[in-house]
Amino acid sequence: MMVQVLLFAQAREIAGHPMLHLEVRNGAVIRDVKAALAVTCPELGGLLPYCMFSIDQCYVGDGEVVTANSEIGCIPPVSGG
Amino acid sequence: MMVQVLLFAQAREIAGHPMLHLEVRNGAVIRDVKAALAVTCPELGGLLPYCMFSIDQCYVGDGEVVTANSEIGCIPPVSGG
Amino acid sequence: MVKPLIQITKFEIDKNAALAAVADHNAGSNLLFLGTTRQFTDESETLELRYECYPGMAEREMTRLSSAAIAQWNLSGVAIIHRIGIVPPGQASLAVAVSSPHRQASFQAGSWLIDEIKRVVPVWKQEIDRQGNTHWIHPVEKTGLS
Amino acid sequence: MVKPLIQITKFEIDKNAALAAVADHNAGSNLLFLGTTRQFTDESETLELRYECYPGMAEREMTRLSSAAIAQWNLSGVAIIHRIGIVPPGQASLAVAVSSPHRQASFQAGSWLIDEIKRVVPVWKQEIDRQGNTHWIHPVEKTGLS
Repeated sequence: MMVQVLLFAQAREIAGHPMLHLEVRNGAVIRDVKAALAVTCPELGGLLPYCMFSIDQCYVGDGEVVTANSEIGCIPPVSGG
Repeated sequence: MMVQVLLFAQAREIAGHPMLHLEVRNGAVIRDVKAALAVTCPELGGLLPYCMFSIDQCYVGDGEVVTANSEIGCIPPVSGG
Repeated sequence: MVKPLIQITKFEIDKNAALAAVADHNAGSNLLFLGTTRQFTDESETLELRYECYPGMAEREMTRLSSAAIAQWNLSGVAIIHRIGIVPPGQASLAVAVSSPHRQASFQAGSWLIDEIKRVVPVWKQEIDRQGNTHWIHPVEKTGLS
Repeated sequence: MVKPLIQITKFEIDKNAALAAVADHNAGSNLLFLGTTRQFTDESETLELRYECYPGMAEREMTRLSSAAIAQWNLSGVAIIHRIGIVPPGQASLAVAVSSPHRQASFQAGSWLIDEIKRVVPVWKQEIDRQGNTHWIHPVEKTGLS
């Protein structure tokens, strides 16, 4: 299935896009999305281990299942305040 | 010598005056002023042990020497803020 | 040299003046505390508080505390404003503002200043309750009286 | 039920709105933190900071933190306003206001909220320095990168 991943801040700059479409297996989890991201955009490889991920605007762990309708966020280390 | 003691808050209300003139020996210290206060105004007796004293607007201990020119303050427990 | 803003006033506290006084281009943290009259403390209703101070000495003590805080926490700014007279519920009797490069110093200094102001600055308050009764507020631990 | 004020804005932060949002007749303590852009950090000069956020999720995380703080410290009010876009030196990027019956809860909750906002709310900043160089600010401990 195809999923969409929103990219922010450094991740967006490195990828050159605010959103990437990725092919993952049905029943894929965040861990698979990260692997697909690293393949599609190898330049993100150095940053990904430090990124958190969200589904539908809530933080989730690597084992969380994604669907084609999930709003997936790739969230580099935050620096608000 | 005569000294003047400024009274505040409850102390002023109990004494009925914002200032009292007291006779103390030359070379008297705050401890003597307190004793003279308790004699002049026995109603203050219950409050005095809880009062701090100042000379010229600085807190001082019981052993501090007063003079006829000292601005002596009798300061009940404070409750600002 | 940081020059603190120290003020005793009979009027409403100008909190923006307190914040403006501590603004500094090298301070990333600005903290403002406002102590306001509570209408209810548990079940008991306060109609108003009446504050008085030892004029002159109150400012001196606030200045002394400010200098100590500036030295200890390397503050960029300090402002202390205490209102006297009648302070109705919801209005501020005390404003303490501090600024510093980082927030930890502001929080520690702000908290310490409020504690010390309540402990040593010669200011007193009376509470007027719903029944019109007036009584001096004095921390129980300081007098043993209730 | 305490309803927090949560806001992401492109404009100057209205600090009086933050304080007004937490005002409560039973709160004796009102605390406002303003995080402002520092012109100098040690020797290094900042021309401006540029903030961006994950719209929607930033507000959700701020709301979640507010609810947790209200529950833990029994707060009377909470307001969190984060500015995005360009924030020049001296101006505020973050306002956190809390109120409570007594000051200890305000200080603890305020400090905790700021820590958590910086830790989890999806907001990012870039620094533009005096030489016109742009770089993302990321806490070193989170990336291992300098």
